[in-house]
Amino acid sequence: MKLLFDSQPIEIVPTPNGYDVLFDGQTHPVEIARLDKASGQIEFRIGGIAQSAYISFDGAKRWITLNGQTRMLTKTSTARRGARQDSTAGLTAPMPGQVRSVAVGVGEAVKKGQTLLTMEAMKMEIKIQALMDGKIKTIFVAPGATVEREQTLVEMAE
Amino acid sequence: MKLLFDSQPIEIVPTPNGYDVLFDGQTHPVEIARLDKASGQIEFRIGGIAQSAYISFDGAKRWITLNGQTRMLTKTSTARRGARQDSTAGLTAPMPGQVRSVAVGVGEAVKKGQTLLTMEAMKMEIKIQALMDGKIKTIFVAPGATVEREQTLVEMAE
Amino acid sequence: MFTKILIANRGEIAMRIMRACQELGVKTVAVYSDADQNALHVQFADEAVHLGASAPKESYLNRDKLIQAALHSGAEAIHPGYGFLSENAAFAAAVESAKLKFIGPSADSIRAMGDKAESKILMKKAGVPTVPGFEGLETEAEFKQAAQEIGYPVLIKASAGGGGKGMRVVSQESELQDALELARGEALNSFGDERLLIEKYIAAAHHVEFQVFGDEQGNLIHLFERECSVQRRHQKIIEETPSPVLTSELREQMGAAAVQAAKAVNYFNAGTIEFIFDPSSAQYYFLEMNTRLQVEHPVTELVAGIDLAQWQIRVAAGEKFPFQQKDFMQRGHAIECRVYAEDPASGFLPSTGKLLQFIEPHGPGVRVDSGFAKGKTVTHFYDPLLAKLIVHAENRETAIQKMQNALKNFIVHGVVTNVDFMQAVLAHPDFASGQVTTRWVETVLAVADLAVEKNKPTPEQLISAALAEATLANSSIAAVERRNESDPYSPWRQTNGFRN
Amino acid sequence: MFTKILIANRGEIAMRIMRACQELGVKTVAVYSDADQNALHVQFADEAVHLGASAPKESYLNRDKLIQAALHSGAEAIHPGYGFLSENAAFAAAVESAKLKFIGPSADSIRAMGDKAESKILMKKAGVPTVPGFEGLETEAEFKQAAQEIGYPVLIKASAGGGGKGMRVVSQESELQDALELARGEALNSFGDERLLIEKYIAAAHHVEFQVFGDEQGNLIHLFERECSVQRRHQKIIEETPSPVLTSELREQMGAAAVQAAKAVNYFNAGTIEFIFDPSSAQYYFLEMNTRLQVEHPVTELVAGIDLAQWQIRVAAGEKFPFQQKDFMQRGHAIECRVYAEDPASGFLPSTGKLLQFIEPHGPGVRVDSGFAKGKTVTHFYDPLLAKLIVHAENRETAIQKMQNALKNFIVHGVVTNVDFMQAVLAHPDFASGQVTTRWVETVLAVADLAVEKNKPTPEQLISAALAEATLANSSIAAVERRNESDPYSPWRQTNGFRN
Repeated sequence: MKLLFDSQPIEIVPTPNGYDVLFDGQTHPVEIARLDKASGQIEFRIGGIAQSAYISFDGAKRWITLNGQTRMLTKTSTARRGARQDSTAGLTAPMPGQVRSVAVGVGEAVKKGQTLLTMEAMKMEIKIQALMDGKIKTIFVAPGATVEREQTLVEMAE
Repeated sequence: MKLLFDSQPIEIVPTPNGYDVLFDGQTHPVEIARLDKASGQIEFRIGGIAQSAYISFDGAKRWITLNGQTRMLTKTSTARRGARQDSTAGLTAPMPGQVRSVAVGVGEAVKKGQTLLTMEAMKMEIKIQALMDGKIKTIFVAPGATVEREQTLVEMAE
Repeated sequence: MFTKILIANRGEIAMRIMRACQELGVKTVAVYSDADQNALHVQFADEAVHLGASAPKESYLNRDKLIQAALHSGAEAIHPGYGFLSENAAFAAAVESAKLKFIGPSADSIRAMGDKAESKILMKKAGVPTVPGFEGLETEAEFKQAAQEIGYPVLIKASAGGGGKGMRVVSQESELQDALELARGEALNSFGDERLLIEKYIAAAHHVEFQVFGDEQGNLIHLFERECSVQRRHQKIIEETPSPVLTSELREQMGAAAVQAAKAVNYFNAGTIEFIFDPSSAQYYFLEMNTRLQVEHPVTELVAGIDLAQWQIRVAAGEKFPFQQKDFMQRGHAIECRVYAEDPASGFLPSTGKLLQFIEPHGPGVRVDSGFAKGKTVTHFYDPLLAKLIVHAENRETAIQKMQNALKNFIVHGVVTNVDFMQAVLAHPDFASGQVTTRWVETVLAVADLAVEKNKPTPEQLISAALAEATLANSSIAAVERRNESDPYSPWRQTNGFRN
Repeated sequence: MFTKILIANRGEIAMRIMRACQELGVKTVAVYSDADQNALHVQFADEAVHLGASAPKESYLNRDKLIQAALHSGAEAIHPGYGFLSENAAFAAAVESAKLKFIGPSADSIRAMGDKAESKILMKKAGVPTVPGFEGLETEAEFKQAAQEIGYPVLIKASAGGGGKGMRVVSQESELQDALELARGEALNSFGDERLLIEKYIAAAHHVEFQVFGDEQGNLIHLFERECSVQRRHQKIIEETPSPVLTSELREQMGAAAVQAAKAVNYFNAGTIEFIFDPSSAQYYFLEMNTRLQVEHPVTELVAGIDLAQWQIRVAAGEKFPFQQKDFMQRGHAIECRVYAEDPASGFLPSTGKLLQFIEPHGPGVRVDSGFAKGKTVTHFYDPLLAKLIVHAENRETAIQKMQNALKNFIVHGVVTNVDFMQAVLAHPDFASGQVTTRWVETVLAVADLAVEKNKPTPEQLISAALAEATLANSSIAAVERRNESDPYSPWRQTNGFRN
């Protein structure tokens, strides 16, 4: 079984005692001690050392808590790699919230760093600023609008 | 839907607002406020008064906690009613445990109240005593035997 | 005692107050917005009233709806919790006008402490130390003279201000003119009021606050301090008591000043006097009063041995507070960590989503005041506080150990939390030595490093992810969870037939 | 400090000790029998060693297996918990012989306090009050004279005895001869030793015990009393501190006597001196010493403000106990309820089965020390303690309220518990007035009434059952639960294929 987590290729192969997990040219033999599907808890041993992990599934995301540290890994398929757009022209909401005010109009020329609109979420004000000098091409939202995370708010042109 | 709990006949009929529950010649209209299948919790209203019950299923048994009081009800089918044997000749284990000693032999004459054998469970000693004067007909267990709840231990004859 | 109370709040504080009510045999009425229809506090209450849309002004900030809900449900009193309308004098007055009891201080006390400039003048009169400075100045020359008198660095801030707006630190005279102009402009823009005040700037300050508590018969005492210097964006993250920077002499002085301050506004019920404490000079200055129960009240409860939420209700019901100052002493050490749904590595940006996992730590000396549970959703409408984790131990060192272990056992999936960040704070030598000031998180703690450290997954994390894929993925977990979900409005009827 | 400890116990006390270890940064080794392979303490530990069959003598009472497990796993010390081998001097000695540390007192201290008659003589010598009486008598005439001297009623009991065997209450001289004969016969049968002792019979006694704690350098103090008079079959059900029957003078006297008693056997680590207290005369008498941590230690922890389990480990590791008697005071009131799997309506018969529901109460001042969870099985092999529910509040009245509310929120299905029974005790006027003696449950509390009251289900209970049938029955609950069950030995491999 070949996997890709946060761009890290991993292979996992069943063995008589558990699994071999392969990455970075290394093979890690793993023994499973206990598996609790209800809580997503896996107890296992790597090289004789006991480990206990809690894992939750969230689409392609994996939430993992191990030794009291939590981190999120994203499972990607090789096909979809590199598809992410890194354009500075489209400005997206960094989190869900409400648009409080829009400071610019369509066609207006703006400077890099200029505040284009403000959002509010969880009692916090967030400024959406231009990532480059340019012109406002489209504004997708109006004050009071509720937006989702990564929803495009404003599009700019050079 | 007709039910029998601890020999109490009950009927439950769906209504537009919830259910009518009928017993003892009375109709109780019930509204369901919330149902949590994972925890077996039912929040409902009888005559406008809010109630919250936790219910677990255990074969024919129902464990019910309501207002902090827990009780067990047994669901019976009309067919099986009255089938319970109330003989004083068969002596059963009141709980699971281990037989510690057997004080009588087959054929022996015993008096009502005489200790026939002792059991042990959870650090406690339990005496199994004759419920009538009579003779020991069969002894089903030996010292050291593990027995289940309601397993027959000794049978007597008059 | 009341027979029924409405709790005009949500989340952990609503739960906290309802538990106190349960123990007092008082029925509870919860209120909720659209977003909270499935929330824990709604399920816990004896009854619940829907207020309206998710936006606070349609629900938890809507005075009329709250008072109507109380009257309609037959509640005799309203507990405001903290935040929302808890420090709104007009709300307190409206509650009393509706012949309901407001569980808190009088509307007059709230009003007196509500305005920063006014309350500062009031405190000066009452002999409570305030930050050296001047109000009511106008010309640049006046400010220049005042600054010289106070000594640089000075702080210029808007009289009507709050939230850091119209605030400028001035380190030398040459910067003063520009600073005044900028501050005036911001003050006018933000508050429609260009008045400024000038005061001494305390660079490395601690936030030390004192709990006060009094009844309506005039008995008021303090319940010692809380050290709340671990902050980000002026919001507290970790609080503790006793403060590692106070001597017992200072504690006594500041406690007396807190009582004096509260008595100056005829205060009753629970309140907090916040001080700025300058460790270099051992000087303390009144900052403001919070006229309600604080988020961090549990550390005081544990170290002073009192149930503040219960006593709030008792004294509001007219009971006398039976204790004197001498009845209290601090025992052991308590720390609170606020578990927020936010990402420290991305500038503490709030994180929202469904809680896929929510396992609270347990054990002697560990208390969790939580407003969430597995399966609940964290929305962007309200503040990001998921739960408060509070520990109590014999001394500061063992309390830190206990907190570190408890944080390790607090497992939240589905939203990013600050749990690992708080571990980094607790493990820092500055925290161990009690030297954390209010600007420490921003200036000292290497948040950036935390982010970098997380970039590369550890081998164990990768292995766990791979094992999960092999053993848990595509298994019954997802399906089971969907089936276990309860729908509060149209439950079983669509899916279950009857067997006759 | 140790790096790894083996916990030679199970259930809640194993969990309690392992939590203490976690906070101290000490690794834990659990041990388990067949019946406990899936138990909570096995899952919680860093590693776990299987001992053998379910019968205690094959597992938790098997000295050799325990010591081997410790040596094999690299543990440096063994914590015995309570019960099992905790008061076995030979085990303590064997542990030390294996170059492991026994976390408890010395084998000599255990031995000295292990024999009832011998320890009574020892205590008399040390000047600790014991129940007036005589040992070593033989003829009926001697007993008759002794009884006259003591005054009727008197108690005759087996010197080697325990558990009520060979014990007879004699109210007048005419009954003495028969009683002696019967007691001698029982003593001989039960212990192979017909020696009897005679002492004053205290009819309405309280069980009041004192916690002592000391380090191996000779510093030993007491940590006040626990009132443990609510008992059934000589087993404690509800404990509290402070005792409602002690004055502060008595507390000081008895505390000093407890320290004296412990010092007479060069005691260190945690121990308890049990006293019989006669409220009619305000006299107290040494009953016995428990040379280990008690089940009811949490109430002391809460009211004295100390973590006894942690300190047990610390002093065993050689640390000095840094506190003096004057450092401690009692603050507030704590009550413990032992949640047993037993049916009070059927003479407290143990109840076994799978826990279909197990919801612990939460909230400020509520502590649950639990050894079980939903889905776990209660077997007949070990004692029926499921969990201890402990509350701490400002005074006895609020502590009772808090406990009543917490019990209401403790939901256990699958086995019958004594939760409702304890509610009846807490609600009884005798409990409120602190007049419960050790024989109160058997003689005063109308257990029969409790049973009768339960015979007829309430309308609400019947309605709940009917609703459950209509909404929950035949639903996914049963199926889901089966699927969620984890099998620790052959987990996913039979059922899950691989997707490549």
